[in-house]
Amino acid sequence: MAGELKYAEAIRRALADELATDPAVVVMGQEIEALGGVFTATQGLAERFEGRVLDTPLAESATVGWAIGAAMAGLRPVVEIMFMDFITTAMDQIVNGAAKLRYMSGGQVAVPIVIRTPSDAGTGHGPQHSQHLETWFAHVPGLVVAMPSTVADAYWMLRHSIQDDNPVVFVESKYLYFRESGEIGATGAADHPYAARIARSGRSVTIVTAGRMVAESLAAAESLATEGIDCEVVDLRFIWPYDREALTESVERTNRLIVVHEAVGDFGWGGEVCSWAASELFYSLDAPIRRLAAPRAPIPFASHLESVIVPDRSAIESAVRDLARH
Amino acid sequence: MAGELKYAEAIRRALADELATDPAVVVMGQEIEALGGVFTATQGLAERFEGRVLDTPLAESATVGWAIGAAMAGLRPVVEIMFMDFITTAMDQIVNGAAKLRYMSGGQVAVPIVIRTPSDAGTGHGPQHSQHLETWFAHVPGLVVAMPSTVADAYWMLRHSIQDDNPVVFVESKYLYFRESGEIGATGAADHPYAARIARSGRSVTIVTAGRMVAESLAAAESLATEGIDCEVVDLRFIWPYDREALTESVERTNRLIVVHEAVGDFGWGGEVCSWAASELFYSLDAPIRRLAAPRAPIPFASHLESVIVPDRSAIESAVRDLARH
Amino acid sequence: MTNPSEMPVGDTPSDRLKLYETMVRIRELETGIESLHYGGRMHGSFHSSMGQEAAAAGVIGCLRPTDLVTSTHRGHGHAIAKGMRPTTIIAELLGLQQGSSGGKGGSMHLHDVACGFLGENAIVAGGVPWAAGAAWASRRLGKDLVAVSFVGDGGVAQGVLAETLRMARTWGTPLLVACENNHLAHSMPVERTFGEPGSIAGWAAGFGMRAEYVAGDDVFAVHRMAAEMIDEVRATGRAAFVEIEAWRVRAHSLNDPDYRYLAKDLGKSYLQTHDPIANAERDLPLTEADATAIRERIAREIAEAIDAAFEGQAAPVRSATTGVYSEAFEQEGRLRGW
Amino acid sequence: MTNPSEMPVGDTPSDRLKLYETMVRIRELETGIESLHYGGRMHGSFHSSMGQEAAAAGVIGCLRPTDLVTSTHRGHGHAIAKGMRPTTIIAELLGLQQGSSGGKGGSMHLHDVACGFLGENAIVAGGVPWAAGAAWASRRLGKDLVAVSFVGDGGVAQGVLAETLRMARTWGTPLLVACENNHLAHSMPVERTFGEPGSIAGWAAGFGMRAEYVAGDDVFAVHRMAAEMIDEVRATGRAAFVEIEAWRVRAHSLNDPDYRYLAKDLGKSYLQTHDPIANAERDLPLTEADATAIRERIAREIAEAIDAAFEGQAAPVRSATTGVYSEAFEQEGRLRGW
Ligand SMILES: Cc1ncc(C[n+]2csc(CCOP(=O)(O)OP(=O)(O)O)c2C)c(N)n1
Ligand SMILES: Cc1ncc(C[n+]2csc(CCOP(=O)(O)OP(=O)(O)O)c2C)c(N)n1
Ligand SMILES: [Mg+2]
Ligand SMILES: [Mg+2]
Repeated sequence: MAGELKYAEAIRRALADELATDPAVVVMGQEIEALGGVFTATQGLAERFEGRVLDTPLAESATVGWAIGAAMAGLRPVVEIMFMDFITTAMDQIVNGAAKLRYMSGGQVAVPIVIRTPSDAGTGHGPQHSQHLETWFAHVPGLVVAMPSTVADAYWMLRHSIQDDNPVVFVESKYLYFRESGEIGATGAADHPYAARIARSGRSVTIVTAGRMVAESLAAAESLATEGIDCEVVDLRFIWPYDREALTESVERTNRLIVVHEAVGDFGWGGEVCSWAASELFYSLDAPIRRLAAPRAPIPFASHLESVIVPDRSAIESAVRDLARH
Repeated sequence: MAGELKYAEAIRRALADELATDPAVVVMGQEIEALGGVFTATQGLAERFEGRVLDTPLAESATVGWAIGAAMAGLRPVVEIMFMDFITTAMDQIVNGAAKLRYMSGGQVAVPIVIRTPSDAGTGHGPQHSQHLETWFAHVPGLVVAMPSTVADAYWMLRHSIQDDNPVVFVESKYLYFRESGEIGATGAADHPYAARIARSGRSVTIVTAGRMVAESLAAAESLATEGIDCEVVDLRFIWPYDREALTESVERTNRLIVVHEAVGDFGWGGEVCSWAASELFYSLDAPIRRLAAPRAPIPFASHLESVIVPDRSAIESAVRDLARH
Repeated sequence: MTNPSEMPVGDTPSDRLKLYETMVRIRELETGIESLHYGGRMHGSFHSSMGQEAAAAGVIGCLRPTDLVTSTHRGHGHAIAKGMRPTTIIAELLGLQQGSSGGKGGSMHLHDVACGFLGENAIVAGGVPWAAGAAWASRRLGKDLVAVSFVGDGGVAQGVLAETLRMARTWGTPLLVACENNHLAHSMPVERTFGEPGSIAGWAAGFGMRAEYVAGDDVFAVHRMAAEMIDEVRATGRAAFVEIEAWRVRAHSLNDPDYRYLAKDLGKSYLQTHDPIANAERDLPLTEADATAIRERIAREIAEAIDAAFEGQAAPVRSATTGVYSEAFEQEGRLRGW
Repeated sequence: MTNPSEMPVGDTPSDRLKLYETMVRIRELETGIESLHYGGRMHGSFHSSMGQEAAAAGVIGCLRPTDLVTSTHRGHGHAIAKGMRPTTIIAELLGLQQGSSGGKGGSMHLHDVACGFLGENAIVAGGVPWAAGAAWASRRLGKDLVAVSFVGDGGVAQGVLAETLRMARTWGTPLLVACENNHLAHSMPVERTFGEPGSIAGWAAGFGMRAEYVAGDDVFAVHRMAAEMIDEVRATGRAAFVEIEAWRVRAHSLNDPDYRYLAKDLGKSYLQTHDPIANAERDLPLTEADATAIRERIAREIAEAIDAAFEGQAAPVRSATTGVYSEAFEQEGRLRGW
């Protein structure tokens, strides 16, 4: 189809459109200029936007700090961290700098930066190239955490994040870069920028998820539908802020909640959603809340081991079946 | 009393006793040798254990990496990170190194290191010297996360952690260093090393907490007792692994659960405990689970603002009162 | 066209006097803060730059108001030199609404963007890439400005500093890193980590940038060196590094037991021989009467600033949980229950 | 007393032959891995060290079996040179139980502690402090060993490297950092970040340690330089740094579209003139017949190793979630429901 793009292309298109629209936007990172991004997200942009899509030395911490300074001076830098695991080398600048500067300067300083970074297992990259760490950032006051699951969201959420006056950690799905395609459509979220998306309406069980797990959940939902279990799939889109109105509305209808994510379950963001719901939606719940997420292990290299770790449609199906039976 | 020590002294005693017992133990960090630690935790140790308590340059990342290498070669390094916020500069080594090495080497490499670091607000140190980040580490497979609340635990848990064959992030309470005193006693945890401690037995409500918030919770419990609300205070001691047996036992008796911590509530470890309980103890609960924790903000400098952020006994009292009323 | 009031100080007698006055202002402010602490009227940590005033006054004295500065945990002197008002500083340290950050930041988080003081950073060396990025961005936005980033000798060990120098070399940015080698990183003697004074500059030169050493007890020497380097940085858009040697005269922070690692009167004896303020009085030269008059005027100024700060109101309690995100975002959140 | 089998190779003809054979073994292993990938029999990323074999063979050839090595994402050559068995490597890359990490690590996480290969690290420069700390600790434990840490030119920009060199200078540790300057950090030309070959060594010298440059197309030159430096490191317990220049001949990783930033035949033409293997054949000298015989023998060896690896079993599924913590800890956890 003419209008169809891959997820990676949607990211590129969003960058291009922001670069074209706002002269304050610059893109910084490793392998983004000469190579065009290891996942092609910046391919062709350096040529098209001369001097605004720039290779950095191999120095994540200075790069993020530099972007913070550039933001202070009026730019809107977008930083690419090549794999989410590498963001560990820049945590100080993100957490003690970007996240706290507005507050600790009493509002004098704003840091409108976006840190794009891909996560996901499933690509054979091994234990230091696959970790999901979005929960960390959602725990840090001052940050926004985005995690798009579709081509349209990859595009619109990135555009929105670049224009957001707050620092955004933008978690892309490397699994979906070349697997997910779709149209960008005419606009972003229906209601407000941080609104969740009802990826599938249903009456039996609410599945709350984000990123790559949305597609897995939808596939599970289709197959469960043949058994008479009618799932509602809520794509959170933003891990912080997350859309409590949408969750309330959904759970009040289905009375059953399961959260599915690829990050490790223990102390993962599912815990936040579940415990918020256990507190605020307690009387709407007919069954214990369930979480389905990665077990407590790094991501192994071998693909048959990797697939033990990452929740998939069949794991979702059996968890939901279990929950529906309650 | 003769046997009484301060919390900071208990840490020092534990270091001294491990240094005396195990020649493989070394202590590394900033200001720990010549100065004896900014919180006196290593005072006198450099003189007593020559060449084994060592000042590093101002380089947290290399220091943790160096400790990892030293552990690979047979030592048991204890690293001090002066304030927990600074641990952000060493995240790669902790998360991609210490936590993953055993797994990604197929068991060839063990990394028995302890990273001691103080957290807590309440001391006027401001937004970059007060953040609680233990949830991050609890989310990372491969790490153990300790958070002692008493003098006895500061001592026994540190000794245990140094002998633990796994990397331990050991979160000390800088608020309690010179405020909390007590005796070390003859032994550590009753049951097993990671067991929770019932700091107070009660029948109406289970308060699950750790670190500095244990004392606040106990104070709240005393005052609530006069109103006929009989709180059980469970001191988790370890954020990971946390003692699910003790929680089950307690909540099955009280049927009411509140988690209290000083870390930011959103995506904090309370979410894990609550959502685990909402899933596993659902039918034992007579009321929605509550969390009481810091709001979504950095720690401000001014003490009257700081005290808005940190939960205190009166906040705990009203939250528990509310819960008991359900 | 540069507005005359935008001109940095040069080498005229009145310019030289201005450098002297800045140093006195810093000294008075910091001793004032100490008194407030000792009098139990202030809380929190405080890191005095006593003895190092020539670095702040000398380097920042070369800057235009539009130029930018980032600082460290020991940044009151830099703030003053860049034009921050003493009252605002004191009010911040008192946790008042009138403080530069409304009481949220405290002593290690002074910011005054209006006068180009981008701010302190309590994370050692963490502010260096901010300055680099801000200078680079400003240049792209057509502003002819430079940035100075202060860092301590201890901070030179931090990886982010090396990364920033590398990136500055690769990308180019009108940045001067001003390293105040005060012989100590808390209790760590600089010799142990870096070697003799000048070695830090030697190391920085290895990045392929101009790097100089200057003694920090002579504000005019510091000023001359910095002026020349800043001119070059401004003209070429390329980064440079200056190591300024001094001694930390006070304990690391207010209540640090420095007797554990330092001879107690080391600081005092340094001031007797190397006090940049006394040296400037000699070199200007100033008569004792003139010097006394200036010092008393500035002391009064600071005393008034302190009094004015005490007039302020406690920061409102609700400010503790607001201003974390942009106003629009927080409004949306209130509406939607985040 | 050093056991003769513990002696590193020296400069006898048979020693020199050994260096040559190591290079051939690395080349054969890596081209074997490429074939497996192209044949669809292997998955995951793979970073070839083709053209850089002299660094691995020359430096590690100076080491004793008890000496230690840490490596990068491009570490198959280092692993082979340190004595790791090709079968174990291939099995790891196939995700098999017999792999060095039981299939959990893959190409960027080879470890063989028994032969002193502490491991690769896929985080650029992240392994350097491991080597520094391991060498330091071993020295304290009375072992007369040294450690070598490999790092790429790109990795020199990482803060942790600078921090480690600083700490090595301050604490002392018998460490040699061997920087393979292969002219590229993925697509970033070394000139842009560092300058001409030799500049990296120049920068490292600024830390106050011995730092040398050597061309990486002559394994004997690399070996002579490394042997001298390692002797000194071993004798003094002080760290040193060597920059070894070569070219990356293959794409950054197996499926990298390097034509986007590189003339397609640059690698090939480098090999025509600078191939360390061809150079060694000329310098040894070896007759063509002898060289062919050696290459064929080693090719057979590798082919057999590959066949042997394919005999292995898939890592058991339960291993995906075990071995995260110590055995005792995991047992306790199973008991108590963590
Ligand atoms: C990353 C980090 N590590 C440690 C500290 C604690 N700390 C604060 S100041 C200081 C010493 C700094 O020495 P130097 O850079 O020489 O500055 P000076 O205090 O001498 O002005 C240390 C270790 C910190 N603030 N940040
Ligand atoms: C901290 C970190 N940042 C980025 C990467 C991605 N990455 C892997 S290899 C590489 C280039 C490394 O260049 P160099 O150090 O010269 O080694 P070479 O690949 O040339 O052997 C990059 C950017 C990484 N692995 N780790
Ligand atoms: Mg200093
Ligand atoms: Mg390279």
